[in-house]
Amino acid sequence: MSKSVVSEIRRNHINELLRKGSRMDERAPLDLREISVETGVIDTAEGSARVHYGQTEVIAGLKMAIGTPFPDTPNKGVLTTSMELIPMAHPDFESGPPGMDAIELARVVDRGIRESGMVDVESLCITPGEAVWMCFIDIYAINYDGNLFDAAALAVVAALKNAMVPASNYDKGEDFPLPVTCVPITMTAAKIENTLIVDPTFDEEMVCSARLTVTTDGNGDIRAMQKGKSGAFTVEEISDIVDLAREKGEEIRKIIG
Amino acid sequence: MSKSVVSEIRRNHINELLRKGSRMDERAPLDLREISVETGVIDTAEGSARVHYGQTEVIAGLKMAIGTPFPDTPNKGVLTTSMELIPMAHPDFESGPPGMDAIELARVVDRGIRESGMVDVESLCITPGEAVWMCFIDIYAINYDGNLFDAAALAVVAALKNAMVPASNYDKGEDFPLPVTCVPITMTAAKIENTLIVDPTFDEEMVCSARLTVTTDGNGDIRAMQKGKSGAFTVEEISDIVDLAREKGEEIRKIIG
Amino acid sequence: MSKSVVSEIRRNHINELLRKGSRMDERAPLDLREISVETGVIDTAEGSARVHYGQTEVIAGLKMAIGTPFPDTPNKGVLTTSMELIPMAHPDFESGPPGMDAIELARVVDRGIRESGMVDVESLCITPGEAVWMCFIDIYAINYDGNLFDAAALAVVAALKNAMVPASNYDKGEDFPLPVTCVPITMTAAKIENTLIVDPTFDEEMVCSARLTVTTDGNGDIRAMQKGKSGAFTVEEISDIVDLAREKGEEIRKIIG
Amino acid sequence: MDSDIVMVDDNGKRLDGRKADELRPMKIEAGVLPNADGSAYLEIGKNKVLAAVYGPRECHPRHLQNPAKAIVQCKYNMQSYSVGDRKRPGPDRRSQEISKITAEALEAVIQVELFPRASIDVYIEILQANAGTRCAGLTAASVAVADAGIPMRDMVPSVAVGKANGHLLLDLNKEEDNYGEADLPLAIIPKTNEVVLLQMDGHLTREEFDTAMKMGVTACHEIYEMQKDALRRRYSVAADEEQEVEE
Amino acid sequence: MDSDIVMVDDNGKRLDGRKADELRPMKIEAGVLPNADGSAYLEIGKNKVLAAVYGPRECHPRHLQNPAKAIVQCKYNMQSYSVGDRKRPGPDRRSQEISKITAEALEAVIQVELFPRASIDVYIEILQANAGTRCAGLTAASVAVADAGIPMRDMVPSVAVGKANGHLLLDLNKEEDNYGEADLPLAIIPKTNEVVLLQMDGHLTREEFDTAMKMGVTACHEIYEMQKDALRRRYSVAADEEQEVEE
Amino acid sequence: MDSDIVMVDDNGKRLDGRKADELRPMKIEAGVLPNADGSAYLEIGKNKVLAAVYGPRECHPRHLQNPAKAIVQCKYNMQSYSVGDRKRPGPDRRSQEISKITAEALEAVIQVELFPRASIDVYIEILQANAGTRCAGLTAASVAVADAGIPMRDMVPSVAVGKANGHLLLDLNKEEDNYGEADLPLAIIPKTNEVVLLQMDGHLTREEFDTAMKMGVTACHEIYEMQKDALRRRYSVAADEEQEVEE
Repeated sequence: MSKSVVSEIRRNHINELLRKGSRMDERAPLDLREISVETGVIDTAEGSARVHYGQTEVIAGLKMAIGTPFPDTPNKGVLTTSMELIPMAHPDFESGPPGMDAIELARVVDRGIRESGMVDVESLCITPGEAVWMCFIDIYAINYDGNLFDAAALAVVAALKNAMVPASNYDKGEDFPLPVTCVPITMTAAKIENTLIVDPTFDEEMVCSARLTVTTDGNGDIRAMQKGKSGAFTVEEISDIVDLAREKGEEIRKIIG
Repeated sequence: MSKSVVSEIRRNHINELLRKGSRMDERAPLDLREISVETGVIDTAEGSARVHYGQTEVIAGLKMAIGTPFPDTPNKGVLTTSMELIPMAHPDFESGPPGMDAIELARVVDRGIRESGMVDVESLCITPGEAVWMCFIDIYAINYDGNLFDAAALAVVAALKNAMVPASNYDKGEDFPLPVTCVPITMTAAKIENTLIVDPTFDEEMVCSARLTVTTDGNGDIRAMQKGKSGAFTVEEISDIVDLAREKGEEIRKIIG
Repeated sequence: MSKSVVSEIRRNHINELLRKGSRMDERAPLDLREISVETGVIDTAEGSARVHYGQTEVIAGLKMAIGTPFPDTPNKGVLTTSMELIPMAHPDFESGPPGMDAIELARVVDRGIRESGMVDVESLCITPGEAVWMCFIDIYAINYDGNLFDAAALAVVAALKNAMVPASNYDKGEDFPLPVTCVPITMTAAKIENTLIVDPTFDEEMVCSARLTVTTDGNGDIRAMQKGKSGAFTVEEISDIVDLAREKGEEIRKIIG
Repeated sequence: MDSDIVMVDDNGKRLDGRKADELRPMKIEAGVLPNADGSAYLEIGKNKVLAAVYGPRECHPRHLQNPAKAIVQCKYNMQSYSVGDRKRPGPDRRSQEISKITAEALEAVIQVELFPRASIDVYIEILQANAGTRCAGLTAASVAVADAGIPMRDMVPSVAVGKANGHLLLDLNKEEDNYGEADLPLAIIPKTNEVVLLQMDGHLTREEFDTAMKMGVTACHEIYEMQKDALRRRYSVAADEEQEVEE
Repeated sequence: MDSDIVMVDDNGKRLDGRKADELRPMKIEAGVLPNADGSAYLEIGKNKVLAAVYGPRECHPRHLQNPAKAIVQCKYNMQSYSVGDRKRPGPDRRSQEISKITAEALEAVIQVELFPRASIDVYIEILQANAGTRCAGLTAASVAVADAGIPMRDMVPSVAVGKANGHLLLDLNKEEDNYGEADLPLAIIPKTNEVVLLQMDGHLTREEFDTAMKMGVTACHEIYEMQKDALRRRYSVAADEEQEVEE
Repeated sequence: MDSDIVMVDDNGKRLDGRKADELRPMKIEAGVLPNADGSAYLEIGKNKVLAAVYGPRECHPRHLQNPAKAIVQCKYNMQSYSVGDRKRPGPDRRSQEISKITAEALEAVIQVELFPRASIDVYIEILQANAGTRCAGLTAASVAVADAGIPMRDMVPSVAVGKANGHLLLDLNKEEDNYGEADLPLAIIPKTNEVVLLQMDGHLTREEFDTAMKMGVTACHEIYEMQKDALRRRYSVAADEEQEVEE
């Protein structure tokens, strides 16, 4: 995510278009790209989804197993979220353990899920203090053209919504749907010169000065936020982005039903 | 294994000699170098052997301990094979965790032992599902002049054949010989221009286009194979190499008794 | 510790001063810098100390937890010592796992503590073979101006002397002072040209040819030694340094009471 | 090993209804990833595999550069959720071995001498695994290299022949593989029938080996047709798109 | 979560006697480490934090150099003994994320364009932790950068606003944090009130969010005064020392 | 510690029949590895040690190069099967410390100033361990450096003096070491009696220390004779081979 440099020509072009209220892919500043969500794409996963935001593609899969709970939460299942920026997805991505960008992505997606209480972790307890369901959420960037935050978060939400707990594999009765309580949606805005845009492409991410990711729940309440890059937002801009996140959250929530 | 470059002069010399049916060390194409096998060279190991193929020298040692079996094979002992290409053995070898070459070597040697059923792993079960003998086979390249596959495989076979299970150290009765059922022998051929040779030296490995390693058992049946390098073999060449492996296997099996 | 190069001018200056019996900070060759010791500086640690040797500053902290003893010492608590040369402390220090210098420092400090029997590890046994107190001693270099050996060792000794075992956190009765039996003190001498100095600064460490660290106990007996760098000591010089270590040990033992 | 399982029934049918020398249903699509220079998606039975190629591009790290030719680097990776028990991310010894032999097999057909000092980087991601992934990965990678427009002498179809309960069976699925007695993955250059990838483990007599090789080579030719077909479809789509642009 | 714990009593006092919008006692000292180009020591409540700055200096590894400006690199590190259960040395995912956003926040005010190709390295060590360490670290680092004489547009005070048992509370301590329902760390550029660091987790309504932002921005201005005061004291000491030398 | 074990019997004999100041049986062979520039094999008691030297050769990584002299790098490694419980491959803290002090001791005698920017790489492999391996490794490495023809001011013989049940004993074996109360490994430059390696742990009075040093220095001279003898045999063999070639 850090090696590419956008040429001055492209930077100027993006800036000029935006001053006229337009973008390279002809979207308005506050339009999302076309979003597609397919669930159940991986048979070997307990839940899975492939999500496109335009040309950005991610796959999220959930694997579950029985393990011991953390000592301080003996009656709660365990959630773990990993993000892999595999070199298949972009020429800048390199093999190796997750770098700072991947770690930040995983942690922000994780916070959206965890803080909204989307997964009812208490109902994933089998025997308090001894046996609980462990949920391993793995997200792979397949093709990266910006805004992995939103695509990853949506893929995880879709995968969880359609997941089955594999109880029968462990002689724990019949499989049952993963208990989910709400549908948190994540939206990212970026600031280019003094214009706010949503759902930035790769080129727009390279050019923008600051980024703000907001996760909202079905009530429009805020569940997670993350500001990124070395630019600054005014308090008003932040307020506007929160409103946008609530609005786009409603839109997207309809897509995944 | 990858840093050295053979000079054009040496390459041409090797090629010219082979066209006349000869090699730099005066062997015929299908002759092995002088092989020596010493067993019991390491007192601290449960079994050990030092093997020379000409100037290539390896030492293999077996250590055993009691551990828990894998869940899917509760009544079988566990075999693990590691190969270390220590920088003592060749100027190209570097310190650090095993690289691709060392991993391939260990896995191919391991397959020969494992797939031939040489070690009777079921008789290494102490209490099904709870306690079995773990066999750690460690191979060190001491001096590398080509054909580590065959030297390493032979060292392991010789070490296992002469190993004692240290039962008395664990209050499990008297020590007893490691139960072995057969003697798999591994032979590697290489292709230089259109000539097949066996037991390549370092220089020959650098020059050859393709390599084929074949492990056979006492019945002449095939137990493991591994083709290497970016050249190709015809199906007939492969067939010839299999015949050679069966033939050389018989020869070598006599050496180690 | 290895990247810096002292300029020839500075090297000559140090040498010339020493020939006249003086040093850059106006000490005599066998004088220590001003030493300060503050204990209890970290509330979250079971014991802690900040030590200055002139501008060299280190902090040592002890954390304790209940764990299983090593099989060969079933009735003894466990001591572990780590040293971190964090990049905050010196421009030559880099992020990452401990390098050779940090490992040597930790091991030499550890030997002084362990071999003197300072901590009565047998009284840290709770249930033989099952539960003992684990002592994690972590030392951080905060500002490095030479002689980390002595500063680190003194910080650890001071931290241990003032530590409380957190028994009540584990329902093991009331907290009690960590049982210590003696006060080992570590002194390092260095050889510059043919002069011995004690408590070298960073510049003096860069210039010296050899280093000798000696830990003595309250009886003046020797508990640990470590010679460093590629120069040599005569047997007489070593004998002189041992005497110095016993003498300075007495001095410093008074500081920490 | 439970020898009561019947691998081939009286009608010569396998557990999934196939004949002994029959491949699982297979589909290949070329050009599926916008960022990569070439890419392919492949399904064979319940395997799902993506392959992407970047290059020829500058070789990193530099000390790997070869002044006479491009180097071919491959990363074969099983995604965490692609198997029964979650796999921890990152390379293990198995995947490193597969990466190495896959790179070697591709290098056999890529005209590496045209691109001195360059690197051709091949990434194979196993999305869903059901036995035979290394062959599926190489088959897909081969199409991805072609899709990248990198000059090749031929493509490299790959398949495994197995032995289960005494039967030689083409392209084992996972259920059969659980009863496998031998596995022989191979890959060929179809134009010459030369072998560029070959491994074996298990137990084969001399005769079984010869038969297995024949089955494998024949099946590779079938796969080769599907590879070429995928590229043809890809080119015709690309040509259509180009035409649209021109219109 | 035990909702019987009273976070704010009838007199509007919190567990430690503070008001809802009151900071914990805080002190900052600049210039505490001889080797570093700039440094600061900060205590807020029971947090103890050291920050050091080296640079602008040559950037390693070289491939990170930016020909147009200095890069700002940060390592936030919790020392092993700084928390209840000993933390293993070395970076974990949390500390890597904090390092990243801290570096970004500092870069917003450092005049990086003055030092092309250079690196400005910021090290934050948490000696003792009691909730709010990322904000304390950034506040201290900001003073350390100024102490290093590196040109900045402004300093970056930082604080977190929390929610516990339904109350919005400034600068939660660890005891309150254990009952926390939301956490909103932020950092601003005081001269413009622009926000350079912002995170949130938990549950805030739209209205609570607005209130929390206001509380945070106001408190940042208080912290800003303490930052400036620390620098003033540092400069006067430095000036005194200089005078002494001259005398 | 079981103090009933008698370390030295009434006749002054140790468990293995040695006197207090007697070395274990020792043999050294130089020039045992064809690839290395120099090598040696050493047995002392039940220790088996190989040492190899490569260099002077180009120094990697480059940032370690010293423009004024060669650097000496050492890797001391215990092979997995060399000890009672299998040792996991790879360096641990103990082996890293030994590598460091071994390199320093060798650098004391190697004429490093003759080879600016170069590296002299010393590899010590412990095939079989029975107490005293660091000294055995340094003794062997010293012969290997000489065998490589690298100019040295002298060789570096090394041995440890121990204390067990109150007795100062030269060159403890493993059985004795299990009852050890102190260990004092040292290495000297025989021509000057200067000490280039010295470590101690345990408990020694001032007087015991002096005695132990004397025992160690004396024994180093014995070992020095064996080192020289190994090189003499090596040169005579090499000379014979040369003669044969000439004939």
